[in-house]
Amino acid sequence: MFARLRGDFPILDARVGQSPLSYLDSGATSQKPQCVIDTFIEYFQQRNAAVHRGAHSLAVDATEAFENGRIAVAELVGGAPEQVCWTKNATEALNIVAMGIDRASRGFGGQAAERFVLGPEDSIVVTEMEHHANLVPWQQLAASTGAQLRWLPVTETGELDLSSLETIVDDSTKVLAFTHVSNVLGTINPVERLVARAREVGAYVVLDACQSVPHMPVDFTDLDVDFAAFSAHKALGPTGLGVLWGRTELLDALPPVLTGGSMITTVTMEGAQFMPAPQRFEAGTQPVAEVAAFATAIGYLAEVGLEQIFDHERELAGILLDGIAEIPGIRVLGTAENRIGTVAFDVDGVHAHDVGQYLDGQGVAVRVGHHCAQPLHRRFGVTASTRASTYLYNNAEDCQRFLTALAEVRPFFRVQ
Amino acid sequence: MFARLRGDFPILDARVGQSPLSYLDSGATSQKPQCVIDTFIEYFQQRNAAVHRGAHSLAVDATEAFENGRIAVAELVGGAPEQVCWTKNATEALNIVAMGIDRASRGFGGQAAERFVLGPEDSIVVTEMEHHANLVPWQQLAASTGAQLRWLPVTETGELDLSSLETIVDDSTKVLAFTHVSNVLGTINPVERLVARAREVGAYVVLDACQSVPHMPVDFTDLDVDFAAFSAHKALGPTGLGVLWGRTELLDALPPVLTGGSMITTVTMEGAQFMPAPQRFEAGTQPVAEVAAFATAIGYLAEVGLEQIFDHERELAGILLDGIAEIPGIRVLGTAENRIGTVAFDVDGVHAHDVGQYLDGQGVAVRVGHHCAQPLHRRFGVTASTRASTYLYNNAEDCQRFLTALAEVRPFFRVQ
Amino acid sequence: MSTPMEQLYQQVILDQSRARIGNTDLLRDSAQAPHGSSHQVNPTCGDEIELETELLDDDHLAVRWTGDGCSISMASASVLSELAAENSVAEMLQIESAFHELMHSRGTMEADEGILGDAAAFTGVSKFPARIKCALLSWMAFKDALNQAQAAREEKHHA
Amino acid sequence: MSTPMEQLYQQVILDQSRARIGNTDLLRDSAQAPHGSSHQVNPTCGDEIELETELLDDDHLAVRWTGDGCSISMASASVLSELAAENSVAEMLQIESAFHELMHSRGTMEADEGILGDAAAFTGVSKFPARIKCALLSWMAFKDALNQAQAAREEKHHA
Ligand SMILES: Cc1ncc(COP(=O)(O)O)c(C=O)c1O
Ligand SMILES: Cc1ncc(COP(=O)(O)O)c(C=O)c1O
Repeated sequence: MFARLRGDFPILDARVGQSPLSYLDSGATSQKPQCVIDTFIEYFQQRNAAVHRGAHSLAVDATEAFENGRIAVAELVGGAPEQVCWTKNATEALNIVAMGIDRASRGFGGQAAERFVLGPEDSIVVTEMEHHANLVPWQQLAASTGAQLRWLPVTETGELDLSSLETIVDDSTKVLAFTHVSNVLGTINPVERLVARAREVGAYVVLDACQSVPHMPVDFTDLDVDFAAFSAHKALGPTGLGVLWGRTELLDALPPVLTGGSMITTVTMEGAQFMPAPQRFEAGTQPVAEVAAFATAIGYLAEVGLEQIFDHERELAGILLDGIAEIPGIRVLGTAENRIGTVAFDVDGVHAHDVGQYLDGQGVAVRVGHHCAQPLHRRFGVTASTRASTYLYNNAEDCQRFLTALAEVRPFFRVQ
Repeated sequence: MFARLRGDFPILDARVGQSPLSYLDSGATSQKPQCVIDTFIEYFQQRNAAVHRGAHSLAVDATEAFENGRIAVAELVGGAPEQVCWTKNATEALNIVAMGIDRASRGFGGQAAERFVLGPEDSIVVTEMEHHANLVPWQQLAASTGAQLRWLPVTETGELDLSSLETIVDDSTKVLAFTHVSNVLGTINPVERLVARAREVGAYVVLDACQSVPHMPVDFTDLDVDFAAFSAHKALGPTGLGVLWGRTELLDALPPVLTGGSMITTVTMEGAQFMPAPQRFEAGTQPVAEVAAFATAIGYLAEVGLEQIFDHERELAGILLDGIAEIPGIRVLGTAENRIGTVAFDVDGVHAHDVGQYLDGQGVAVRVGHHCAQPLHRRFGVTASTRASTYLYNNAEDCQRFLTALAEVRPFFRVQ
Repeated sequence: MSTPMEQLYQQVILDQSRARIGNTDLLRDSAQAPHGSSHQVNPTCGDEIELETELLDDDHLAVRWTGDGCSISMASASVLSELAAENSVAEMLQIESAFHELMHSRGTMEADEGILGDAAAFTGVSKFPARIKCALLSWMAFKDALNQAQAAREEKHHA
Repeated sequence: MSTPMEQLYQQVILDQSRARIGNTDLLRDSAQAPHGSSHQVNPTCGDEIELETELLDDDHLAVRWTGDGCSISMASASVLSELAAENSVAEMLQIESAFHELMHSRGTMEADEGILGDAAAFTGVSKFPARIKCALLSWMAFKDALNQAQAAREEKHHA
């Protein structure tokens, strides 16, 4: 099946200079199957209209496409369709939670929002492996409320160091925000253990699911998290769309951040009342075509099977790790057993930018830089790394072409 | 030319039940020419990648498409490409300004942001004809900072009542936010007069350009506003994309709202430094395909000519207004001379929902409801209205079909 | 064959939307019997209804409402009030649930006129997703208000 | 014919990226002559450079820098330092502007080796938009630091 589905992704036929393309940058953004592209065409050619606002037939069609998207997401990650709020990306979703808590702490949202109030005696806990999207918003919240920002450190093998979990997450902790899977190390974190500790101290759990939802079966209800965020573009969907998932009573109580049309019940010149979730977080015209396209992407993922995708990528991860081990002068960042097909590494004597450039010259697309995780790179003593990340459309040949090119890097730059 | 370009919009061939479609709801969202749809296809089939982060060739192509979008917008509305910040919609753009001022008022953004600090002795001025997107964020800012919210009233003819401009906008006024064109009344507001008064008292001017940019030539530099906002989807572009335009030194000083990846320079576990505009407002993965598609839309608009589009729609507005005047029992909301092709009205004895439903039955798509302007509707003593709004692809036949159907409404509902 | 417009706007609906049965001043706290009231808004169009339910005895109730809206929502409130006058509390709950089901049937269901009475005339509405909310607005208010009235009665019993 | 990789990574660049001319401790405020310093970061990869310019006399300057980055950015800082030792202030400004123009030429320009010297080896970089920033990082720092140094000299003259 995996051999066949490559044909569904037109971009994989592209050539880079003389070379065929081996796209190993799905951790940044995934490619799209033709059916997702077709949904865009169909939407704009046949049903484009503003949703939720009109009686006319196009608007009804568009609204249906839009609301069906929520159903598709709920089928993918669990929960009810009303628990699915559309955002522009995962970053906005995480900000909505952090900024909603900030607003609650400043008296917005009335009594219902009191549960979210943070102050100087409280703490927020993140981890040292967070993407900036799940770090900077919490720094801002800490700065605004006076709450203390703490973090769980990362071990040499690229796993969370939970030896001090009980002292870092303590009775002062009101929010525990962490990533399900590291976008650099590929490590899958022990959600159950962390959620259990959060429950002991009564902290809300915010899960960054950007790197898990596209690559493995995930059910937020089973994981028992309070909020979760991910982006459509990393899961075969379009750019411009993310998801904030939450427990209904929490979403309904959280003060909205962006305000405007379609999220209000009554507006006078003096003030406004807000709708319950999901609409309260969906101010203004929404990315409707993108939602329709994402629903198609979810259908595609479901047909292939997330379990199967996970196994397929594990296999590719094995090829990558075994192959890299044979090339001298490469240090892999993160060697956890429990992982996805994302492998970041440092090439002794050659800067990541130069590594990436050389690989690109051979048609191998990887990512270089800090991958929006500067503190994690600092932890490993580097400012930048090179990252190869797989997805369902990659095959052993992609890995082989990557390994062949990687072996040439140090000789090309005359390092031994 | 206008007769010919209809063929560029595939959706206009759709049928509603037995009837051909007359789409008179472009005030809510516009339809897309095939070239814009094609750009999506081309982007996802040939150059999709994360921007600004990688050395590989696809990422370079994607980045180029993304940055060329800024150039296209700057050519459309004036200013330099760096003055163009991408948002999810106009609503987010307006919120960024209001919430940035809120953050400045709470000490974020350091000395550079002091110019934005608001307090209880200050006032914010809006108008009674604002879309909720340009009203509710300012209410929230007023509630947060203690500043007073004031507004310019609307006359019976649907124009701004400027008789008390000098007392409403006074030395306490720090922000004057108003719409260039009313999305309900179609009225074009006297920007020059309002900007002049704002300059006298040293207030920042925020222009809601959602209904002007798609329909007439607009140059924000000539208009001398400080910030402006509009959405791609109302200007032949895709959903999921808006623009915040601003004066560079103001954008660089305004504290960012959403934080995360791609908008920072240095991040440690303890804190983060932000990039200058436009990146400081573009946290996380951006709507890149949408930007590429919007650049195509702007090219299309430029080719037709905004001046020509304006004249064409004025002609249609004339047909609509003259025709409605002959139908008994219809009250037009807003009869300003200086207007675009947007006409809202109340049908005596028939609720707007029923009017819209009947017109839809005849293939005429219009909008019903409060059009996200509840206070304005209250001003005219109604809770809802019916709105017909034109765009470059509409023709006299659309208007005629609308008028014929409208004349049948009161008889159908047995009102005389 | 009737047009979709005529199926939607049945004569009953046009008549009831003008009749507005039950559209009278609310009693609010001056009501004698256990009562409840509910305010519902359709955020799309700003249509609103405030509806009051009074439990006259264990089996009967009175409904009053004020509000403003389209013909579907006004007719629906009117029919609801008419039915409330003719049916027991238990029957009204049955009607409410049958009506709810009918509205979400997307035009695939035959209305049971025996249960629904005049409310069967709304069958055509279920084919118009944007209008279902209009038809349900008063019924949502009714269910909410009735819950409150029943809670008030419980309290009285226990006091 | 050389491959695009070989055009990008000229021998001069590989050599200079290892030579790192001018990469020494900064003097900071212990510098004698009018001086300025600038810290530039490439936010994409976290590469950074801190570069100091000292105006030895009206015509000559010294450049020192610390930093970490890819071979393009390190080679560029190295070549810059080498050129600074061999050229006058006016010449350096001319080189800076020629280099800036070359980098934005998208590979359509012939480098003027007479002006640019070893910096001409970066011609291939202009075909790689993602790497232009790397090549310009030290030059941005240089321009900024030189401005400061000149301002400091002005102040001294007027004091
Ligand atoms: C005048 C005006 N302002 C603001 C908006 C909000 O735009 P968007 O919904 O695209 O954010 C609209 C359109 O809905 C509008 O017409
Ligand atoms: C772990 C993780 N969190 C958050 C993000 C941010 O997602 P987005 O850029 O789509 O907002 C990403 C991807 O960039 C990620 O990998």
